Amino acid sequence: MSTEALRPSSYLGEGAGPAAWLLTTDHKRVAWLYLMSLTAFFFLGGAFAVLMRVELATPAGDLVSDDTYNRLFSLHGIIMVWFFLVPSIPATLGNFLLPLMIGARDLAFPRLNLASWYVFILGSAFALASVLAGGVDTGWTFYTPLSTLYANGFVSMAALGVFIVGFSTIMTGINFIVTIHTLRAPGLTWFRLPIFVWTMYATALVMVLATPVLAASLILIVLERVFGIGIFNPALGGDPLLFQHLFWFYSHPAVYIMILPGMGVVSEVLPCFSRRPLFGYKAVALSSMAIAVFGFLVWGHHMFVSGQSAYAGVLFSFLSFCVAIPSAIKVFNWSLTLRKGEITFETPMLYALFFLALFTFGGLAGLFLAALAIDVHVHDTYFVVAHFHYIMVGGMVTAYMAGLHFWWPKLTGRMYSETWGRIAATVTFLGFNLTFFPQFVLGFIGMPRRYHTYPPEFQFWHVLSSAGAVVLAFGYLMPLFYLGWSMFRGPRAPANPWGATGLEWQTASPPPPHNFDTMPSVSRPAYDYAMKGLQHETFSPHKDEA
Amino acid sequence: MSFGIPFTPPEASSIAGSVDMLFYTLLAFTAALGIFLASLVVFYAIKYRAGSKAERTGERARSLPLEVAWTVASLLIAFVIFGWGAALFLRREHPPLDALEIAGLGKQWMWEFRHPGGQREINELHVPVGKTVIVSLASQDVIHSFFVPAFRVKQDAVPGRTTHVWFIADEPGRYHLFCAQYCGTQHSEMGGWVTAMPPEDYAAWLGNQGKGDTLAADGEKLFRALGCSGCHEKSSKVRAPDLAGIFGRPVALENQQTVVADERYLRDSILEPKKEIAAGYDPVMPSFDGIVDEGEMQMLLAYLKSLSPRAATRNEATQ
Amino acid sequence: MRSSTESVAFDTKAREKAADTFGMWVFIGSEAMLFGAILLVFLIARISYGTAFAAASQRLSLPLGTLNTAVLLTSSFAMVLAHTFTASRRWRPAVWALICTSLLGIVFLFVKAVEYGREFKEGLAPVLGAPFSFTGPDPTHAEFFFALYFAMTSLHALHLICGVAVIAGMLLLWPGTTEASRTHRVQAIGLYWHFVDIVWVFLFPVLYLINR
Amino acid sequence: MSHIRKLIVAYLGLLALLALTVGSSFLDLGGLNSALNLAIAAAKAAIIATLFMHLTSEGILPRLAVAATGLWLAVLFGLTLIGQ
Repeated sequence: MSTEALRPSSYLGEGAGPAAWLLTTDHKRVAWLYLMSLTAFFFLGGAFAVLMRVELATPAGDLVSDDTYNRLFSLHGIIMVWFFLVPSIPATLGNFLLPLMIGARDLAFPRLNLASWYVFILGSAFALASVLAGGVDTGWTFYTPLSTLYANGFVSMAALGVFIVGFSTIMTGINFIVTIHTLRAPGLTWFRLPIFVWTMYATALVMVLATPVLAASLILIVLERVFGIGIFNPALGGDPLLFQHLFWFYSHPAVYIMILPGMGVVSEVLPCFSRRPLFGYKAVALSSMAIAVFGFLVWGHHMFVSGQSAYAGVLFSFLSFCVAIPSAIKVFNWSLTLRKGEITFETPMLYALFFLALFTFGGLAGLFLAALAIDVHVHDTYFVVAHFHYIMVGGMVTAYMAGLHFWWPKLTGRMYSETWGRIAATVTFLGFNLTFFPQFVLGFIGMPRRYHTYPPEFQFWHVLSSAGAVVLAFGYLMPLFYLGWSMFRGPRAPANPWGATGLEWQTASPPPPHNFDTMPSVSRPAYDYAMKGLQHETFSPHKDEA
Repeated sequence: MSFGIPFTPPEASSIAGSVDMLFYTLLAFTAALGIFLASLVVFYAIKYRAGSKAERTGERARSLPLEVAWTVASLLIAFVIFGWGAALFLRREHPPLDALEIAGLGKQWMWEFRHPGGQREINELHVPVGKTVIVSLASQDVIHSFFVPAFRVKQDAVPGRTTHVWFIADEPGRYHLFCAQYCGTQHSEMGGWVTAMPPEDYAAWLGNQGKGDTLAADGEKLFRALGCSGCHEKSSKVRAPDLAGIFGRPVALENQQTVVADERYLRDSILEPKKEIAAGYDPVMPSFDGIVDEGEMQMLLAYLKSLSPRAATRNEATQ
Repeated sequence: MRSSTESVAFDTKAREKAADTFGMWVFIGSEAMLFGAILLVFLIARISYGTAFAAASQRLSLPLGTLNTAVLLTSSFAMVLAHTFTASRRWRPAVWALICTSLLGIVFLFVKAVEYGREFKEGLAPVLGAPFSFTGPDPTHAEFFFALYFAMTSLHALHLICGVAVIAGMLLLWPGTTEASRTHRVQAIGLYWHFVDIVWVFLFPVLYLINR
Repeated sequence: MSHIRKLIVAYLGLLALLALTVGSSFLDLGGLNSALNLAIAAAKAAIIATLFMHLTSEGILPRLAVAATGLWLAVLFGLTLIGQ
């Protein structure tokens, strides 16, 4: 269908100029708008993290003051969670791929999609303004009454920024849910959908139903700070723990907003480079939905030592163990997908395998935290920090990198340097483990989190972690350069460089403005790699350059 | 062997060993599972690399028995870990009888402790080895968290309520005391040391702290100074409930309900007297919200508890 | 063929309409979670401080509250008439029904403003630094009630203001729009309007009718 | 026209329920007052949703959205109240 000679005009070629980009309703261009903004936030949040790690190389607080340190970790959390992790895969790869994967011309509400980016930018403006004005020192969790009565940073401004960004999340969620329900190509039944689409659906569900609760609690915080009404203030009859309930009702499911899309990416990449159908497709699809639903039942495990009733603690612990099951199912299925495959190790596959390792490791650490008696000891320590980063950075960001490399030819129509890609993936993996593995030990031996200074006997592990952070920073900076370079100088990519199944690979790279020259219809299951009749265009950069 | 690098926290309380037992068991299990999965993936990755001569016939993309098997196995293992962890956790609810009760108050950014004899310390806590110590926690401002890694205990101190944590130190020594819940600028400075000492040394230490009044005695003084005694004494003209033996006793309320007069009830009755009115009394008591701070609240509670000698050592609501 | 639909994504009008309706319902679900969370806060406070809340609730104006509920129910009725008329392409009555809807919305906001004014004057508004004076058994928690009352009703009023603004905008653009897009928009704003009405249907008994 | 008649009946029903809920609040039914008020509010919401918002006649999707929201609200209320 799409031969090199008859390359159709691509979405990238349609109108250059800022207006053509800033007023676009093409989901592929909106994805780029998000990609640019999120990359900026990722490196901003990363810079805060590196500063923190440098400070922690010595026990004394000698690089920055305690106030500055508190602002660094608060802003690192706020920016990474709401301005990078939550939108990351959905707003970039999801936006770009969802219509392509289901054979649609665009999302159901293209203008809403563009509007969501502007709302995102508005929210970022508030967040950045609060950074420039002097920052926030509440931690990303905004716990009351610290955030309402005692914190002296620009809490309201930052909370408002998060509140507004929440709307952009909800808009994206609505758009995805409606699109998946109403715009699937003829023959594309639910159980023929790629897992990436399933995870987008599960993510969107959480976005739509959890984010408003965060919005409500942030409204109440701002009202309390500005108007002095005392909903969380014990002196006025309020309850500080109520805030924690509302906050975690959102924020625990929010970690599934962050990890589910990563699981979706890996479910695409592993079958492709193993040349095998995904093992246990239905189990993986349904476990995504199970995670989305059960994810809402476990928020109380953040409050085991908060003073909530012990029996609520037992219940929440029980439910937390239940939510571990669907994740375990996924890991087993991913591992078995490799069996009897024809495995190759391109960059996306390396990242996907690293994801598998890090996610499994982080998930197993979660068992310690769900077990009540152990959680009492490691709660609010570096153990939690390590667990969270294994899932969020080791899992989610690694999957994001896998997806970015996997679909980069589709996004740009260019190939990146495979050598540099593999080097960066390996450096990231090593740097990551060096940074965060020592934090498990630190947590176990009793190092509380959010500490500006610490007892000297903990220093050994802190030094390892800080050294790792520097390596990790290089691992993340490398793609910025070689991917950036490939955008303009990389060899042209064919429509399907990896020989992958999936509708997105059946249109040109980059795709034409409305995605498909002829609207596709589907008659086969997803990951139909066993079928040898598939039209593969094997890619060899050297042939193409010549 | 460890070159001064710590790999494990000291085990210095009666529960530390059992918590560590669960921890190391779980560690062994997760390490085994992790290594198994990693080896499996590496094995597949090598065996089925593109171009290898491995046998690839008979491939299947799903197996219902396998899915069911590992789902059920995961569930069973999860339930075992859950049950074990929960059983240890629930011991927090039931401190042994005959405990030494120390009042702990968190404020930005220090821990203040008062021993039953009135001895006061800041960021230091001396406790006897081998005796149950209950620290009743309150907070003056934001949420803090009492954390002694060597004892494997942690409990948030939440403004507006009293929480409890108990432990039995079983190894003399000096152990870190931290605030684990982020509480503002000097969060990382908020903490100090718990010193566990043999009972005789503890008694000697208490003796050297100078003779302050006991916490209950301070509470009694406050009880008079605030004018509480004006109404609550038997000779008073105003009809107010008699508080002798009140702690731990059921109280009939005007709305036909009955509550046990625990710390929560006493605290609320002082700060929000109109909330739960004892049956048969007029709601005439003024609120002491804003008049009594958290430290004074602890004194008053200690005094009121001392009026019920039998119940005072029993801790009915460790949450 | 594509011109019959608003968005490039759809090829038939029927599918697009179904998608629009569904999208609106998902949005309503999201909004319901927002109000639900705040109602939960209220519920927990109400359980803890029942007497104070009942006493504070007595100070709200039941006649004005009842009137406003009736006004909002009537506006919903007008809205559904507008929807019925657009569906049968009777444009003139549809416009009148829409005008009625938004005017009733404005009446509601006006009555609400009168209530707010009354409460400010009586010192029942613990917001914007206004003095709070309440002579009852438990003024602290009565203040808590009023704080929640103002938070909830003003959030609801904000939603209503958005609704009125959207209807007004739609009426301004009315002459230049295609019949298909009119049906679309009346349908969408209708769903939103009814939802805001439903929120009030719950707020009214929860706030005004505690143990009268 | 019968459609409009149905709407008018629904509207009058809503006003009647309003009168009922206000009226009942003057009777002392103990704890039943709140329950009755909430039941009436739910009835009103049901009338608005089915007859004004066509919840039941627009296919399965709107009902799916409402069911999901109901489930999640139940989780939010249920588990938070347990934790109290």
